Amino acid sequence: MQRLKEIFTDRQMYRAVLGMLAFVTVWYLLTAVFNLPRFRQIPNPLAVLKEWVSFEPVSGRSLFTGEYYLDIAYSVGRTLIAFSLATVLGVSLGLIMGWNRMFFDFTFPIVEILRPMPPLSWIPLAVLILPGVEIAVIYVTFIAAFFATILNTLLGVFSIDRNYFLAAKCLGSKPKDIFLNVVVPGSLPFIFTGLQIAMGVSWMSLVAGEIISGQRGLGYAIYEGYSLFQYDQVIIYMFTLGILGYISSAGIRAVGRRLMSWEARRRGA
Amino acid sequence: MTTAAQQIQGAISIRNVTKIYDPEGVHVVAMQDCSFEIAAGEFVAIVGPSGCGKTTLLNAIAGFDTITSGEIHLDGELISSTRKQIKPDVDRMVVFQNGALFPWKTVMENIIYGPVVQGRVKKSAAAGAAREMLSQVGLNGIEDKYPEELSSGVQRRVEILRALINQPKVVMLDEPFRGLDAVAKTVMHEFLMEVFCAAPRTMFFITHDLDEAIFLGNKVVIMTTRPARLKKIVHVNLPWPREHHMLGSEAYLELKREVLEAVHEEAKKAFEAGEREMA
Amino acid sequence: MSGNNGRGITNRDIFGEVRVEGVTKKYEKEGQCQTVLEECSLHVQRGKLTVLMGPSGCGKTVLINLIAGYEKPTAGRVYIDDTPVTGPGRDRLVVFQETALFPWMTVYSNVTFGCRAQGISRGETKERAELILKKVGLYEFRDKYPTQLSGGMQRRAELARAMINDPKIMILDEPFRGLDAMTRQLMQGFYVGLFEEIGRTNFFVTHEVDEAIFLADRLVIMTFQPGKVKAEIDIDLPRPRDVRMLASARFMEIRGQAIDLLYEEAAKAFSAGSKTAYDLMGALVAQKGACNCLDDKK
Amino acid sequence: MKKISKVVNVKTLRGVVSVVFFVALWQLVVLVKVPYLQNLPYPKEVAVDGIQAAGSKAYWFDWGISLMRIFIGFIAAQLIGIPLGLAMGISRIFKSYTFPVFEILRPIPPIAWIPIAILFWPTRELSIYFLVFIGAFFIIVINVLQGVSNISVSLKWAATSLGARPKDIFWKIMVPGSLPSIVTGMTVGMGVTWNVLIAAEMIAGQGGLGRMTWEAYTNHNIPFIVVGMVSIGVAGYLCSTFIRWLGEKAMPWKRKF
Repeated sequence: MQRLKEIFTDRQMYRAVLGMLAFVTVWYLLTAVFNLPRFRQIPNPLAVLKEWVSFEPVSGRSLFTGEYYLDIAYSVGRTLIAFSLATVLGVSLGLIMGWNRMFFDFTFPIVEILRPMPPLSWIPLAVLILPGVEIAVIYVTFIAAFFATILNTLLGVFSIDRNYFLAAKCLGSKPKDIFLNVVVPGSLPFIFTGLQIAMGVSWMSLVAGEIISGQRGLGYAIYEGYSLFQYDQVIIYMFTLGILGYISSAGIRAVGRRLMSWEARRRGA
Repeated sequence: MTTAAQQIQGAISIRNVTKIYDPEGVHVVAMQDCSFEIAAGEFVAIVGPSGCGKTTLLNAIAGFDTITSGEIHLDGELISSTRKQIKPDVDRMVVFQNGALFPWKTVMENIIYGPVVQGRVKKSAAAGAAREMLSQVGLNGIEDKYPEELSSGVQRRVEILRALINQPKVVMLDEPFRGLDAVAKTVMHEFLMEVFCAAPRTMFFITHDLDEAIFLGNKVVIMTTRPARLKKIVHVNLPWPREHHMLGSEAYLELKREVLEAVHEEAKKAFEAGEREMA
Repeated sequence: MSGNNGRGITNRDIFGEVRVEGVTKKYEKEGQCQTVLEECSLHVQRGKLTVLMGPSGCGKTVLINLIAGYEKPTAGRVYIDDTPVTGPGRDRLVVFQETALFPWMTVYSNVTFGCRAQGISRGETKERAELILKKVGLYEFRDKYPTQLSGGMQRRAELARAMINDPKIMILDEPFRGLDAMTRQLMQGFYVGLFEEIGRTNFFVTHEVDEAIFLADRLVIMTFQPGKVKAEIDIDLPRPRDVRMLASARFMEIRGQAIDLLYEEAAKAFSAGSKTAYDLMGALVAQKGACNCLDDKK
Repeated sequence: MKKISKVVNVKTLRGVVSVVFFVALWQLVVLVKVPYLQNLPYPKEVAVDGIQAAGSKAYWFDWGISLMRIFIGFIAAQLIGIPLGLAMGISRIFKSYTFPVFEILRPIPPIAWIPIAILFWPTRELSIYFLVFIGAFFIIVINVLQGVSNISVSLKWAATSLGARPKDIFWKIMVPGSLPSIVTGMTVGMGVTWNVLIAAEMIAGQGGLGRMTWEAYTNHNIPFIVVGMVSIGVAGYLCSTFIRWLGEKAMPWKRKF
């Protein structure tokens, strides 16, 4: 039986590898072999890979240079600051809004007015008003994550079955107990969905912010690579961003599983 | 159980209760002029068509919702009226229709939640009491499980224990065994009977299952279709503890026929009314 | 109820019969082999209402999928009127658990889906649909979407969608599950009335004892994993059935008998470690009462 | 009378109060010169600039350009993404070949595609369409894929029993069954798309609301930056509302009574 299972999963793997190989081959053929007009400018996968692992990269950035990791550190640092701020503020505001009807009625219209503005439209204002471009970039990243978190937290509180509130009341809880024992754990699943989404938009806004404001980091490096004709560097950094995005959302999932062991165990059961 | 009647509290008096939802808008009369008495330590089964307002009555007694007119007294004390609504209190415990064990707390955390949050006892003392309760009913070894890891039958029993540990005067159960299969239900009946006989207290038991109502109840209260009024009270004079062979007895069948007829009449009315409403 | 339907066709042509012969069904999941059905044999008689009962997880739904042709048995055969089943067919229609009405179609489109798929003329489709919709009391609701109907109406719409095709065999997989007890009882009355009027071979699966006995000509009880037939009981309550029979001595007698059989299976399920059964036996061990009262009955 | 009392209830009153309070706070912040925020324009300045802009042709021209870019990129994403998602949802084999590649490209933020887009497409305009496309494409595919796999088996079985051919199953079960997810995907995609468009216009565009805001920035015209932001917000909101409306039209069965 074990073998049957292996064959099955193996077939999945084998198709996945084949699919990816096909993708890389087509990319290679289009860019390097056929010499087609528009594709010519695009670096081919082999060149990109060579550059990525080279000890003496043309662009000065590869897996073996400090520059590469410095760029990563800048971007990761900004995302971390903005994202943690958005999580703390967004989750607590969302919880209170969901819990207290009056607070909700007063604050929700403001959220609804500010929310439709894409985070990136804040860039010019943020750069002009805030002290320093660095803070402006972090602010734009923050704003993106903030609204996603607040809205999902709200949804989470509203999704809690009314019976849990009644049961807690009838067992003699005071409002504080209800908040800690029902509102917070009950909305956790939605909060984590919100954080996942927030992470996605954060990275996107960060890249745009770095490109537009010209602050060091992955986004800037991508644009710099473009202006200096280091097209390999552009592709390398795109994939680096993809990997970082994937790792960060996997991290959130892992934390979520830890905090919501009841959900994980149910699925396991 | 009658010997203990003196200490038992929890007599409920429901007087001319009317409940209208959204009086200015849709104006749904859920209950109209409903009155009846529940003696202390009595097991009352409430049956009636779905959506007839049984849960409305439960919410009023539990203090979850106000009523439009009338009064409800518990041991002579006013607990719900138009003028004054008394908040839910720990002397009345509710077991909910779809189950309201907190999914994010383990069985143990769920059971001791009440005593700890009320500040009555220390966590460790409550845990000891909870463990004892669980082992009394043969549910050892599930303390650290989350509710959703358990079958719905066990979940239901844990929820009943979570109510009982608070020593309430009244336990209200809103269709607690809905969705369980016949065999699981029989087990649940045995369980409920055992805890009831061990420490009789007022039970307010809403159900749709007539066998269950007669088998467990001192009396069966039949409600009319919406607006809910009292249709009939059937007193069940079977001896306690109830046993399964009673289900075939002539006395039982006679009771069942009586209840069945009354309920079926109301159910048909409710069904036709529902159909008209949809159209 | 007999073959006299004015079209001069014999009973045999409109009512089918099902024979399940020595069927075994195994599943492989995460490297483990699970035998759901083993050497299961069953006969659903022509023009009769056969009800199948068993503990959860005994393979009732799998058996239905095999008869309907959605899945294939690992060993053994399923015959419809002596023809082996190879795939789904219009001669057997299934009414599913919960509901399988297409939410994006109106009641009318749902009911006529089969006719349209088979290319029956518009006029005839309309005629048949109107007849059947009136019969189930949904004619005024034909332009509503399923979500706009009550639970009971949805079930009737689903019955209508199956019946309009005149299947030789109707298969119902816990069709009234999820309805509240009162509506459920009314639906049972409604359904049994339709059966008594039209006849047709019906195969009905449920886990409600009362429902099973109230409806059935013949009650089949299955064992817990691996599933096979444990007992068959002929229900000799007179037809037409009436709710009052629920309070008859004969009904309560059969009910006790059925519960005893089911209890045995639940006990077996417990020793197999089933989650559902754990609670039965946990209680059984602690509560001598339950054991005693069972023994009393035997 | 009743209708009025329904509209003017405590909730709307609180809403109005909160908006008024927000504007007042804004005014106050500038008036008392809170550090940094003092650089904000007064609400009145923004209002005046906004009204002025609304009277000019150039302003509406920018609206038109942005809307057209959204429209083209977004439609292209749906036209390619929906069939791809359906195919991946229906054929497991197809999915096991393509999904991994898809999963590698998906986490790359759409804006990181800007240089490659400019490099590849012959005109700036085309590269903006492409970026808008990327913004909506991955989201719609993922949503359609989920939508298809969430369709209950019993619906497919029921249809087969009733005599439906594979063609019927596809058109009458799979397509309408995944429609709710398609609409969700489109709504989410629309939000991301506006974000991408604004960045793309600021970086590479000629004309459009994003560019307009950017030019206000280079001219240090802060009130007009705010006008731009509000315009973008309104445009994005209108687009999402339109999609929701479309969804309601396309799914009458989701309406309750």
